[in-house]
Amino acid sequence: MSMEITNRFENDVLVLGLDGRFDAHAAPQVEETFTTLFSQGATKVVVDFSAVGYLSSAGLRVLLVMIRKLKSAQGAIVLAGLQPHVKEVFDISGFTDLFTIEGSVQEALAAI
Amino acid sequence: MSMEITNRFENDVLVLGLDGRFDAHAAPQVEETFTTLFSQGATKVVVDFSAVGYLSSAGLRVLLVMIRKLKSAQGAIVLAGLQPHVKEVFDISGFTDLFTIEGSVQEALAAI
Amino acid sequence: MTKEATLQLPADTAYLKMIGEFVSRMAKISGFDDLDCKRIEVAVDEACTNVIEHTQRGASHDAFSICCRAVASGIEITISDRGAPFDFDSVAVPDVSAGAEDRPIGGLGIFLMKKFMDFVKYTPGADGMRHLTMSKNRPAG
Amino acid sequence: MTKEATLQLPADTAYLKMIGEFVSRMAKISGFDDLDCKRIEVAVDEACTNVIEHTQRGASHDAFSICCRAVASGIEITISDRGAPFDFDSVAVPDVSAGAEDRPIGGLGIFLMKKFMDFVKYTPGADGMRHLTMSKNRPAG
Ligand SMILES: Nc1ncnc2c1ncn2[C@@H]1O[C@H](COP(=O)(O)OP(=O)(O)O)[C@@H](O)[C@H]1O
Ligand SMILES: Nc1ncnc2c1ncn2[C@@H]1O[C@H](COP(=O)(O)OP(=O)(O)O)[C@@H](O)[C@H]1O
Repeated sequence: MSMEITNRFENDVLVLGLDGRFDAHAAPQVEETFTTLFSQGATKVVVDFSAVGYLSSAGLRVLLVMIRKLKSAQGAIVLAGLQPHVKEVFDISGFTDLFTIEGSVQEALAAI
Repeated sequence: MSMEITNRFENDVLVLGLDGRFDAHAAPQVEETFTTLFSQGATKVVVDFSAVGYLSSAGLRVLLVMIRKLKSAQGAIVLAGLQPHVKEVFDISGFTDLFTIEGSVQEALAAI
Repeated sequence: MTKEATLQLPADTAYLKMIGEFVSRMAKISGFDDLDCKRIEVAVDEACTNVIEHTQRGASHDAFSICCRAVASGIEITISDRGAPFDFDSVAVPDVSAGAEDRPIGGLGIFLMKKFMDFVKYTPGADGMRHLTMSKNRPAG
Repeated sequence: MTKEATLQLPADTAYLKMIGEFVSRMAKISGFDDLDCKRIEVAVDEACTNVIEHTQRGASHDAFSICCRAVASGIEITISDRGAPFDFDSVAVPDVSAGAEDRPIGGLGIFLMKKFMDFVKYTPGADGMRHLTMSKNRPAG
Protein backbone atom coordinates (compact mmCIF):
# COMPACT_ATOMS: atom_id res chain seq x y z
CA MET A 1 0.00 0.00 0.00
CA SER A 2 1.15 3.52 -0.69
CA MET A 3 0.15 4.88 2.71
CA GLU A 4 0.22 3.75 6.34
CA ILE A 5 -2.72 5.02 8.38
CA THR A 6 -2.73 4.98 12.18
CA ASN A 7 -5.40 6.21 14.57
CA ARG A 8 -5.53 6.91 18.29
CA PHE A 9 -7.68 8.99 20.62
CA GLU A 10 -6.47 11.82 22.85
CA ASN A 11 -9.52 12.17 25.13
CA ASP A 12 -12.33 12.71 22.61
CA VAL A 13 -10.08 13.80 19.75
CA LEU A 14 -9.28 11.31 16.98
CA VAL A 15 -5.66 11.67 15.81
CA LEU A 16 -5.29 10.26 12.30
CA GLY A 17 -1.64 9.69 11.36
CA LEU A 18 -0.83 9.50 7.64
CA ASP A 19 2.52 8.21 6.38
CA GLY A 20 3.36 8.13 2.67
CA ARG A 21 1.92 9.43 -0.58
CA PHE A 22 -1.59 10.90 -0.33
CA ASP A 23 -2.61 10.14 -3.93
CA ALA A 24 -5.59 8.51 -5.70
CA HIS A 25 -4.39 5.10 -4.54
CA ALA A 26 -4.30 6.07 -0.86
CA ALA A 27 -7.39 8.31 -0.91
CA PRO A 28 -10.03 5.54 -0.69
CA GLN A 29 -8.18 3.98 2.28
CA VAL A 30 -8.09 7.29 4.16
CA GLU A 31 -11.73 8.00 3.39
CA GLU A 32 -12.76 4.54 4.55
CA THR A 33 -10.81 4.78 7.81
CA PHE A 34 -12.33 8.18 8.53
CA THR A 35 -15.87 7.12 7.61
CA THR A 36 -15.72 4.12 9.93
CA LEU A 37 -14.46 6.13 12.89
CA PHE A 38 -16.88 8.99 12.16
CA SER A 39 -19.80 6.57 12.14
CA GLN A 40 -18.58 5.36 15.55
CA GLY A 41 -18.90 8.92 16.88
CA ALA A 42 -15.57 10.65 16.25
CA THR A 43 -16.39 14.30 15.46
CA LYS A 44 -13.15 16.03 16.46
CA VAL A 45 -10.25 15.07 14.23
CA VAL A 46 -6.59 16.04 14.08
CA VAL A 47 -4.79 14.84 10.93
CA ASP A 48 -1.03 14.45 11.31
CA PHE A 49 0.52 15.28 7.91
CA SER A 50 4.14 15.34 9.08
CA ALA A 51 4.98 12.07 7.26
CA VAL A 52 3.07 12.93 4.08
CA GLY A 53 5.72 13.77 1.48
CA TYR A 54 3.35 13.98 -1.47
CA LEU A 55 -0.21 15.23 -2.05
CA SER A 56 -2.36 15.26 -5.19
CA SER A 57 -5.92 16.52 -5.69
CA ALA A 58 -7.27 13.07 -4.78
CA GLY A 59 -6.12 13.81 -1.23
CA LEU A 60 -7.77 17.23 -1.26
CA ARG A 61 -11.00 15.55 -2.34
CA VAL A 62 -11.01 13.33 0.77
CA LEU A 63 -10.23 16.27 3.05
CA LEU A 64 -13.21 18.15 1.63
CA VAL A 65 -15.47 15.16 2.27
CA MET A 66 -14.17 15.00 5.84
CA ILE A 67 -14.61 18.70 6.70
CA ARG A 68 -18.16 18.69 5.35
CA LYS A 69 -19.20 15.65 7.38
CA LEU A 70 -17.54 16.98 10.53
CA LYS A 71 -19.10 20.45 10.18
CA SER A 72 -22.54 18.96 9.63
CA ALA A 73 -22.04 17.03 12.89
CA GLN A 74 -20.92 20.18 14.80
CA GLY A 75 -17.42 18.69 14.88
CA ALA A 76 -14.04 20.11 13.95
CA ILE A 77 -10.90 19.22 12.02
CA VAL A 78 -7.37 20.57 12.43
CA LEU A 79 -4.39 19.64 10.27
CA ALA A 80 -0.81 19.45 11.56
CA GLY A 81 2.71 19.36 10.15
CA LEU A 82 2.28 20.15 6.44
CA GLN A 83 5.54 19.86 4.49
CA PRO A 84 6.35 22.72 2.04
CA HIS A 85 5.21 20.82 -1.06
CA VAL A 86 1.93 19.83 0.59
CA LYS A 87 1.42 23.40 1.82
CA GLU A 88 1.91 24.68 -1.73
CA VAL A 89 -0.82 22.38 -3.08
CA PHE A 90 -3.11 23.66 -0.30
CA ASP A 91 -2.28 27.30 -1.09
CA ILE A 92 -2.87 26.99 -4.83
CA SER A 93 -6.17 25.17 -4.34
CA GLY A 94 -7.48 27.62 -1.74
CA PHE A 95 -7.52 24.90 0.93
CA THR A 96 -5.36 26.92 3.31
CA ASP A 97 -8.42 29.14 3.94
CA LEU A 98 -10.76 26.21 4.54
CA PHE A 99 -8.75 24.48 7.27
CA THR A 100 -7.15 25.31 10.60
CA ILE A 101 -3.50 24.35 10.12
CA GLU A 102 -1.00 23.99 12.97
CA GLY A 103 2.71 23.15 13.09
CA SER A 104 2.47 20.08 15.31
CA VAL A 105 -0.09 17.57 16.60
CA GLN A 106 0.44 19.09 20.08
CA GLU A 107 -0.54 22.53 18.81
CA ALA A 108 -3.44 21.05 16.85
CA LEU A 109 -4.78 19.33 19.98
CA ALA A 110 -4.57 22.64 21.85
CA ALA A 111 -6.38 24.47 19.03
CA ILE A 112 -9.26 22.07 18.44
CA MET B 1 24.86 11.78 -9.22
CA SER B 2 23.91 8.44 -7.77
CA MET B 3 26.53 8.50 -5.03
CA GLU B 4 28.06 11.03 -2.63
CA ILE B 5 31.72 10.37 -1.86
CA THR B 6 33.51 11.97 1.08
CA ASN B 7 37.10 11.54 2.21
CA ARG B 8 39.04 12.41 5.35
CA PHE B 9 42.22 11.25 7.03
CA GLU B 10 42.50 9.74 10.51
CA ASN B 11 46.27 10.03 11.02
CA ASP B 12 47.63 8.21 7.96
CA VAL B 13 44.42 6.28 7.20
CA LEU B 14 42.16 7.49 4.39
CA VAL B 15 38.48 7.08 5.31
CA LEU B 16 36.36 6.95 2.16
CA GLY B 17 32.65 7.50 2.89
CA LEU B 18 30.18 6.23 0.28
CA ASP B 19 26.54 7.25 0.32
CA GLY B 20 24.05 5.89 -2.23
CA ARG B 21 23.93 3.21 -4.91
CA PHE B 22 27.27 1.60 -5.74
CA ASP B 23 26.40 0.70 -9.36
CA ALA B 24 28.01 1.12 -12.79
CA HIS B 25 27.13 4.82 -12.73
CA ALA B 26 28.89 5.46 -9.40
CA ALA B 27 31.82 3.07 -9.98
CA PRO B 28 33.95 5.38 -12.16
CA GLN B 29 33.54 8.20 -9.62
CA VAL B 30 34.69 6.00 -6.75
CA GLU B 31 37.62 4.64 -8.75
CA GLU B 32 38.70 8.14 -9.75
CA THR B 33 38.52 9.47 -6.19
CA PHE B 34 40.55 6.52 -4.94
CA THR B 35 43.12 6.72 -7.75
CA THR B 36 43.77 10.41 -7.10
CA LEU B 37 44.25 9.93 -3.35
CA PHE B 38 46.34 6.78 -3.90
CA SER B 39 48.64 8.65 -6.27
CA GLN B 40 49.03 11.27 -3.53
CA GLY B 41 50.30 8.56 -1.19
CA ALA B 42 47.26 7.09 0.59
CA THR B 43 48.01 3.39 1.12
CA LYS B 44 45.82 2.58 4.11
CA VAL B 45 42.12 2.86 3.33
CA VAL B 46 38.94 2.32 5.33
CA VAL B 47 35.76 2.31 3.20
CA ASP B 48 32.59 3.24 5.10
CA PHE B 49 29.73 1.26 3.50
CA SER B 50 27.10 2.08 6.13
CA ALA B 51 25.18 4.38 3.75
CA VAL B 52 25.46 2.09 0.72
CA GLY B 53 22.01 0.54 0.25
CA TYR B 54 22.73 -1.11 -3.06
CA LEU B 55 25.71 -2.87 -4.66
CA SER B 56 26.13 -4.43 -8.11
CA SER B 57 29.16 -6.15 -9.65
CA ALA B 58 30.40 -2.80 -10.99
CA GLY B 59 31.13 -1.90 -7.36
CA LEU B 60 32.94 -5.19 -6.76
CA ARG B 61 35.09 -4.46 -9.79
CA VAL B 62 36.32 -1.18 -8.28
CA LEU B 63 37.00 -2.82 -4.91
CA LEU B 64 39.16 -5.43 -6.64
CA VAL B 65 41.13 -2.69 -8.42
CA MET B 66 41.62 -0.96 -5.07
CA ILE B 67 42.80 -3.98 -3.10
CA ARG B 68 45.30 -4.91 -5.82
CA LYS B 69 46.84 -1.45 -5.96
CA LEU B 70 47.00 -1.18 -2.19
CA LYS B 71 48.56 -4.63 -1.75
CA SER B 72 51.19 -3.90 -4.41
CA ALA B 73 52.07 -0.76 -2.41
CA GLN B 74 52.31 -2.71 0.89
CA GLY B 75 49.13 -0.94 1.97
CA ALA B 76 45.85 -2.23 3.41
CA ILE B 77 42.09 -1.88 3.00
CA VAL B 78 39.33 -2.54 5.54
CA LEU B 79 35.60 -2.26 4.85
CA ALA B 80 33.05 -1.17 7.45
CA GLY B 81 29.27 -1.28 7.96
CA LEU B 82 28.02 -3.56 5.18
CA GLN B 83 24.22 -3.74 5.04
CA PRO B 84 22.67 -7.25 4.68
CA HIS B 85 22.00 -6.93 0.93
CA VAL B 86 25.56 -5.71 0.30
CA LYS B 87 26.94 -8.49 2.49
CA GLU B 88 25.00 -11.05 0.45
CA VAL B 89 26.53 -9.82 -2.81
CA PHE B 90 29.97 -10.09 -1.18
CA ASP B 91 29.26 -13.62 0.08
CA ILE B 92 28.00 -14.94 -3.25
CA SER B 93 30.92 -13.45 -5.16
CA GLY B 94 33.55 -14.75 -2.73
CA PHE B 95 34.54 -11.20 -1.77
CA THR B 96 33.97 -11.82 1.93
CA ASP B 97 37.18 -13.90 1.91
CA LEU B 98 39.21 -11.25 0.09
CA PHE B 99 38.55 -8.35 2.46
CA THR B 100 38.77 -7.57 6.16
CA ILE B 101 35.25 -6.50 7.09
CA GLU B 102 34.34 -4.72 10.33
CA GLY B 103 31.07 -3.50 11.81
CA SER B 104 31.99 0.16 12.17
CA VAL B 105 34.59 2.68 10.97
CA GLN B 106 35.89 2.78 14.55
CA GLU B 107 36.54 -0.95 14.52
CA ALA B 108 38.00 -0.74 11.02
CA LEU B 109 40.46 1.96 12.14
CA ALA B 110 41.49 -0.25 15.06
CA ALA B 111 41.94 -3.25 12.74
CA ILE B 112 43.96 -1.65 9.96
CA MET C 1 21.74 11.09 -27.53
CA THR C 2 18.09 11.92 -26.96
CA LYS C 3 17.27 11.82 -23.28
CA GLU C 4 13.89 10.24 -23.74
CA ALA C 5 12.27 7.51 -21.68
CA THR C 6 8.83 5.92 -21.92
CA LEU C 7 6.89 4.01 -19.30
CA GLN C 8 3.96 1.87 -20.43
CA LEU C 9 1.75 0.42 -17.71
CA PRO C 10 -1.75 -0.68 -16.67
CA ALA C 11 -4.38 1.98 -15.89
CA ASP C 12 -4.52 1.23 -12.16
CA THR C 13 -3.84 3.52 -9.19
CA ALA C 14 -1.50 0.85 -7.76
CA TYR C 15 1.09 2.13 -10.28
CA LEU C 16 0.88 5.84 -9.34
CA LYS C 17 3.89 5.59 -7.04
CA MET C 18 5.95 4.02 -9.83
CA ILE C 19 4.83 6.81 -12.16
CA GLY C 20 5.89 9.36 -9.55
CA GLU C 21 9.34 7.82 -9.20
CA PHE C 22 9.77 7.66 -12.97
CA VAL C 23 8.66 11.24 -13.61
CA SER C 24 10.57 12.83 -10.76
CA ARG C 25 13.74 10.98 -11.83
CA MET C 26 13.31 12.29 -15.40
CA ALA C 27 12.65 15.80 -14.02
CA LYS C 28 15.88 15.54 -12.03
CA ILE C 29 17.79 14.37 -15.11
CA SER C 30 16.29 17.40 -16.90
CA GLY C 31 17.90 19.67 -14.31
CA PHE C 32 14.99 20.64 -12.04
CA ASP C 33 15.37 21.13 -8.28
CA ASP C 34 13.50 18.98 -5.75
CA LEU C 35 10.46 21.25 -5.39
CA ASP C 36 10.01 21.53 -9.17
CA CYS C 37 10.38 17.74 -9.44
CA LYS C 38 7.42 17.37 -7.05
CA ARG C 39 5.38 19.90 -9.06
CA ILE C 40 6.03 18.00 -12.28
CA GLU C 41 5.21 14.76 -10.45
CA VAL C 42 1.83 16.18 -9.35
CA ALA C 43 0.96 17.42 -12.85
CA VAL C 44 1.63 14.00 -14.39
CA ASP C 45 -0.05 12.17 -11.49
CA GLU C 46 -3.22 14.24 -12.04
CA ALA C 47 -3.22 13.45 -15.76
CA CYS C 48 -2.66 9.73 -15.12
CA THR C 49 -5.31 9.63 -12.39
CA ASN C 50 -7.75 11.10 -14.92
CA VAL C 51 -6.81 8.43 -17.48
CA ILE C 52 -7.37 5.75 -14.83
CA GLU C 53 -10.59 7.13 -13.36
CA HIS C 54 -12.41 8.80 -16.26
CA THR C 55 -11.92 6.18 -18.93
CA GLN C 56 -14.99 4.10 -19.68
CA ARG C 57 -15.09 1.22 -17.25
CA GLY C 58 -14.64 -1.52 -19.83
CA ALA C 59 -11.42 -0.17 -21.26
CA SER C 60 -10.15 1.27 -18.00
CA HIS C 61 -7.43 -1.26 -17.42
CA ASP C 62 -5.87 -0.82 -20.82
CA ALA C 63 -2.20 0.04 -20.83
CA PHE C 64 -1.31 3.67 -21.32
CA SER C 65 2.07 5.37 -21.65
CA ILE C 66 4.06 8.31 -20.36
CA CYS C 67 6.92 9.64 -22.44
CA CYS C 68 9.39 12.11 -20.88
CA ARG C 69 12.01 14.01 -22.87
CA ALA C 70 14.78 16.06 -21.27
CA VAL C 71 15.19 18.99 -23.68
CA ALA C 72 17.45 22.05 -23.65
CA SER C 73 14.74 24.23 -22.09
CA GLY C 74 13.51 21.72 -19.50
CA ILE C 75 11.14 18.77 -19.85
CA GLU C 76 8.41 17.68 -22.28
CA ILE C 77 5.93 14.98 -21.31
CA THR C 78 3.26 13.18 -23.33
CA ILE C 79 0.62 10.93 -21.76
CA SER C 80 -1.14 8.72 -24.30
CA ASP C 81 -4.12 6.40 -23.88
CA ARG C 82 -7.04 4.88 -25.78
CA GLY C 83 -9.93 6.54 -23.93
CA ALA C 84 -12.83 8.27 -25.68
CA PRO C 85 -12.14 11.88 -26.76
CA PHE C 86 -13.46 14.59 -24.41
CA ASP C 87 -13.61 18.36 -24.48
CA PHE C 88 -10.52 19.26 -22.47
CA ASP C 89 -10.64 22.99 -23.14
CA SER C 90 -14.18 23.49 -21.92
CA VAL C 91 -13.56 21.97 -18.46
CA ALA C 92 -14.55 24.75 -16.03
CA VAL C 93 -11.84 26.50 -13.99
CA PRO C 94 -12.59 25.85 -10.31
CA ASP C 95 -13.36 28.74 -7.93
CA VAL C 96 -10.56 28.33 -5.40
CA SER C 97 -11.98 31.04 -3.13
CA ALA C 98 -15.26 29.18 -2.56
CA GLY C 99 -16.06 27.87 0.93
CA ALA C 100 -16.10 24.19 1.89
CA GLU C 101 -19.89 23.93 1.36
CA ASP C 102 -19.93 25.71 -1.99
CA ARG C 103 -17.20 23.80 -3.81
CA PRO C 104 -17.74 20.75 -5.91
CA ILE C 105 -15.93 17.64 -4.71
CA GLY C 106 -13.03 17.30 -7.17
CA GLY C 107 -12.35 19.33 -10.27
CA LEU C 108 -8.86 20.46 -9.20
CA GLY C 109 -6.73 18.08 -11.26
CA ILE C 110 -6.48 19.95 -14.56
CA PHE C 111 -6.19 23.21 -12.64
CA LEU C 112 -3.11 21.92 -10.75
CA MET C 113 -1.59 20.59 -14.00
CA LYS C 114 -1.82 24.03 -15.55
CA LYS C 115 -0.48 25.75 -12.43
CA PHE C 116 2.56 23.51 -12.15
CA MET C 117 3.47 23.30 -15.86
CA ASP C 118 4.14 26.07 -18.38
CA PHE C 119 2.20 24.43 -21.18
CA VAL C 120 -0.60 21.82 -21.27
CA LYS C 121 -2.34 20.69 -24.45
CA TYR C 122 -4.81 17.92 -25.26
CA THR C 123 -4.92 16.35 -28.73
CA PRO C 124 -7.10 13.42 -29.72
CA GLY C 125 -4.99 11.61 -32.31
CA ALA C 126 -6.08 10.33 -35.70
CA ASP C 127 -4.73 6.98 -34.45
CA GLY C 128 -7.52 6.54 -31.89
CA MET C 129 -5.15 7.67 -29.14
CA ARG C 130 -5.58 10.68 -26.87
CA HIS C 131 -2.40 12.62 -26.11
CA LEU C 132 -1.94 15.07 -23.28
CA THR C 133 1.26 17.04 -23.83
CA MET C 134 2.81 19.20 -21.15
CA SER C 135 6.11 20.98 -20.71
CA LYS C 136 7.97 23.02 -18.15
CA ASN C 137 10.97 25.30 -18.57
CA ARG C 138 13.86 25.33 -16.16
CA PRO C 139 14.08 28.59 -14.23
CA ALA C 140 16.60 30.92 -15.87
CA GLY C 141 20.09 31.28 -14.35
CA MET D 1 -5.91 -7.17 -16.11
CA THR D 2 -2.35 -8.10 -16.99
CA LYS D 3 0.10 -6.62 -14.53
CA GLU D 4 2.69 -5.75 -17.12
CA ALA D 5 4.77 -2.60 -17.38
CA THR D 6 7.51 -1.63 -19.83
CA LEU D 7 10.23 0.96 -19.48
CA GLN D 8 12.05 2.12 -22.60
CA LEU D 9 15.09 4.31 -22.10
CA PRO D 10 18.54 5.37 -23.36
CA ALA D 11 21.50 3.00 -22.90
CA ASP D 12 23.29 5.18 -20.36
CA THR D 13 24.31 4.40 -16.78
CA ALA D 14 22.65 7.67 -15.65
CA TYR D 15 19.35 5.74 -15.89
CA LEU D 16 20.36 2.75 -13.72
CA LYS D 17 18.76 4.27 -10.62
CA MET D 18 15.48 4.75 -12.51
CA ILE D 19 15.67 1.15 -13.69
CA GLY D 20 16.24 0.03 -10.10
CA GLU D 21 13.20 1.95 -8.85
CA PHE D 22 11.05 0.57 -11.67
CA VAL D 23 12.11 -3.04 -11.22
CA SER D 24 11.93 -3.09 -7.43
CA ARG D 25 8.45 -1.52 -7.57
CA MET D 26 7.30 -4.23 -10.01
CA ALA D 27 8.89 -6.90 -7.80
CA LYS D 28 6.97 -5.50 -4.85
CA ILE D 29 3.71 -5.49 -6.85
CA SER D 30 4.53 -9.13 -7.69
CA GLY D 31 4.56 -9.95 -3.99
CA PHE D 32 8.29 -10.23 -3.15
CA ASP D 33 9.77 -9.06 0.15
CA ASP D 34 12.35 -6.28 0.37
CA LEU D 35 15.44 -8.52 0.18
CA ASP D 36 14.09 -10.38 -2.88
CA CYS D 37 13.23 -7.02 -4.49
CA LYS D 38 16.92 -6.03 -4.14
CA ARG D 39 18.02 -9.37 -5.60
CA ILE D 40 15.76 -8.91 -8.62
CA GLU D 41 16.98 -5.31 -8.91
CA VAL D 42 20.61 -6.50 -9.03
CA ALA D 43 19.87 -9.16 -11.68
CA VAL D 44 18.20 -6.62 -13.97
CA ASP D 45 20.84 -3.97 -13.24
CA GLU D 46 23.58 -6.42 -14.29
CA ALA D 47 21.75 -7.22 -17.53
CA CYS D 48 21.17 -3.53 -18.31
CA THR D 49 24.77 -2.60 -17.43
CA ASN D 50 25.89 -5.23 -19.96
CA VAL D 51 23.59 -3.76 -22.61
CA ILE D 52 25.01 -0.31 -21.91
CA GLU D 53 28.68 -1.30 -21.69
CA HIS D 54 29.11 -4.18 -24.11
CA THR D 55 27.18 -2.84 -27.06
CA GLN D 56 29.33 -1.60 -29.93
CA ARG D 57 30.23 1.99 -29.23
CA GLY D 58 28.40 3.45 -32.20
CA ALA D 59 25.04 2.00 -31.28
CA SER D 60 25.57 2.18 -27.55
CA HIS D 61 23.16 4.99 -26.85
CA ASP D 62 20.24 3.36 -28.60
CA ALA D 63 17.10 2.97 -26.56
CA PHE D 64 16.45 -0.43 -25.03
CA SER D 65 13.53 -1.74 -23.01
CA ILE D 66 12.69 -3.66 -19.86
CA CYS D 67 9.35 -5.42 -19.60
CA CYS D 68 8.17 -6.73 -16.21
CA ARG D 69 5.15 -9.00 -15.76
CA ALA D 70 3.68 -9.88 -12.38
CA VAL D 71 2.51 -13.48 -12.86
CA ALA D 72 0.87 -15.99 -10.53
CA SER D 73 4.20 -17.62 -9.66
CA GLY D 74 6.23 -14.42 -9.27
CA ILE D 75 7.83 -12.16 -11.85
CA GLU D 76 8.96 -12.46 -15.48
CA ILE D 77 11.31 -9.89 -16.99
CA THR D 78 12.52 -9.37 -20.56
CA ILE D 79 15.33 -6.97 -21.48
CA SER D 80 15.46 -6.21 -25.21
CA ASP D 81 18.03 -4.26 -27.21
CA ARG D 82 19.56 -3.98 -30.69
CA GLY D 83 23.14 -5.03 -29.89
CA ALA D 84 25.06 -7.62 -31.89
CA PRO D 85 24.33 -11.25 -30.94
CA PHE D 86 26.86 -12.89 -28.60
CA ASP D 87 27.35 -16.35 -27.17
CA PHE D 88 25.68 -16.01 -23.80
CA ASP D 89 25.86 -19.67 -22.85
CA SER D 90 29.60 -20.00 -23.33
CA VAL D 91 30.49 -17.16 -20.96
CA ALA D 92 32.78 -18.76 -18.36
CA VAL D 93 31.54 -19.25 -14.80
CA PRO D 94 33.85 -17.22 -12.53
CA ASP D 95 35.93 -18.95 -9.84
CA VAL D 96 34.61 -17.23 -6.72
CA SER D 97 37.20 -18.91 -4.51
CA ALA D 98 40.15 -17.31 -6.35
CA GLY D 99 42.36 -14.81 -4.53
CA ALA D 100 42.46 -11.08 -5.31
CA GLU D 101 45.50 -11.48 -7.59
CA ASP D 102 44.16 -14.47 -9.51
CA ARG D 103 40.72 -13.20 -10.44
CA PRO D 104 39.89 -11.34 -13.59
CA ILE D 105 38.55 -7.84 -13.07
CA GLY D 106 34.81 -8.21 -13.80
CA GLY D 107 32.97 -11.26 -15.06
CA LEU D 108 30.53 -11.47 -12.14
CA GLY D 109 27.43 -9.92 -13.74
CA ILE D 110 25.88 -12.95 -15.45
CA PHE D 111 26.86 -15.09 -12.44
CA LEU D 112 24.91 -12.80 -10.08
CA MET D 113 21.91 -12.77 -12.45
CA LYS D 114 21.76 -16.56 -12.35
CA LYS D 115 22.23 -16.68 -8.57
CA PHE D 116 19.45 -14.20 -7.88
CA MET D 117 16.90 -15.44 -10.43
CA ASP D 118 15.43 -18.92 -10.96
CA PHE D 119 15.65 -18.79 -14.74
CA VAL D 120 17.79 -16.76 -17.19
CA LYS D 121 17.72 -17.23 -20.95
CA TYR D 122 19.21 -15.32 -23.87
CA THR D 123 17.54 -15.36 -27.31
CA PRO D 124 18.70 -13.35 -30.30
CA GLY D 125 15.44 -12.53 -32.10
CA ALA D 126 14.71 -12.89 -35.80
CA ASP D 127 13.71 -9.22 -35.58
CA GLY D 128 17.31 -8.05 -35.00
CA MET D 129 16.62 -7.66 -31.29
CA ARG D 130 18.37 -9.50 -28.47
CA HIS D 131 16.14 -10.62 -25.61
CA LEU D 132 17.32 -11.63 -22.16
CA THR D 133 14.45 -13.29 -20.29
CA MET D 134 14.58 -13.99 -16.57
CA SER D 135 12.07 -15.05 -13.95
CA LYS D 136 11.86 -15.64 -10.24
CA ASN D 137 9.26 -17.56 -8.24
CA ARG D 138 7.87 -16.26 -4.98
CA PRO D 139 8.95 -18.39 -2.02
CA ALA D 140 6.19 -20.88 -1.15
CA GLY D 141 3.89 -20.16 1.78
N1 LIG E 1 -8.81 11.70 -19.28
C1 LIG E 1 -10.10 12.09 -19.16
N2 LIG E 1 -11.10 11.44 -19.81
C2 LIG E 1 -12.38 11.85 -19.72
N3 LIG E 1 -12.77 12.89 -18.97
C3 LIG E 1 -11.83 13.58 -18.30
C4 LIG E 1 -10.47 13.23 -18.36
N4 LIG E 1 -9.76 14.10 -17.61
C5 LIG E 1 -10.65 14.95 -17.10
N5 LIG E 1 -11.91 14.66 -17.50
C6 LIG E 1 -13.14 15.40 -17.16
O1 LIG E 1 -12.76 16.69 -16.66
C7 LIG E 1 -13.22 16.86 -15.32
C8 LIG E 1 -12.22 17.67 -14.51
O2 LIG E 1 -11.03 16.93 -14.34
P1 LIG E 1 -10.04 17.29 -13.16
O3 LIG E 1 -9.79 18.76 -13.18
O4 LIG E 1 -8.83 16.43 -13.28
O5 LIG E 1 -10.80 16.96 -11.80
P2 LIG E 1 -11.44 15.59 -11.29
O6 LIG E 1 -10.87 14.50 -12.10
O7 LIG E 1 -11.03 15.52 -9.86
O8 LIG E 1 -12.91 15.74 -11.43
C9 LIG E 1 -13.45 15.45 -14.79
O9 LIG E 1 -14.38 15.42 -13.76
C10 LIG E 1 -13.91 14.72 -16.05
O10 LIG E 1 -15.29 14.93 -16.25
N1 LIG F 1 24.84 -7.67 -23.61
C1 LIG F 1 26.07 -8.13 -23.96
N2 LIG F 1 26.57 -7.93 -25.21
C2 LIG F 1 27.78 -8.38 -25.55
N3 LIG F 1 28.59 -9.09 -24.73
C3 LIG F 1 28.16 -9.32 -23.48
C4 LIG F 1 26.87 -8.86 -23.03
N4 LIG F 1 26.71 -9.27 -21.75
C5 LIG F 1 27.82 -9.93 -21.42
N5 LIG F 1 28.70 -9.97 -22.45
C6 LIG F 1 30.03 -10.63 -22.44
O1 LIG F 1 30.07 -11.56 -21.35
C7 LIG F 1 31.11 -11.21 -20.42
C8 LIG F 1 30.68 -11.51 -18.99
O2 LIG F 1 29.65 -10.62 -18.61
P1 LIG F 1 29.35 -10.36 -17.08
O3 LIG F 1 29.30 -11.67 -16.37
O4 LIG F 1 28.14 -9.51 -16.97
O5 LIG F 1 30.63 -9.59 -16.50
P2 LIG F 1 31.28 -8.21 -16.96
O6 LIG F 1 30.26 -7.49 -17.78
O7 LIG F 1 31.58 -7.53 -15.67
O8 LIG F 1 32.51 -8.56 -17.71
C9 LIG F 1 31.41 -9.75 -20.70
O9 LIG F 1 32.73 -9.39 -20.34
C10 LIG F 1 31.16 -9.66 -22.20
O10 LIG F 1 32.28 -10.08 -22.90
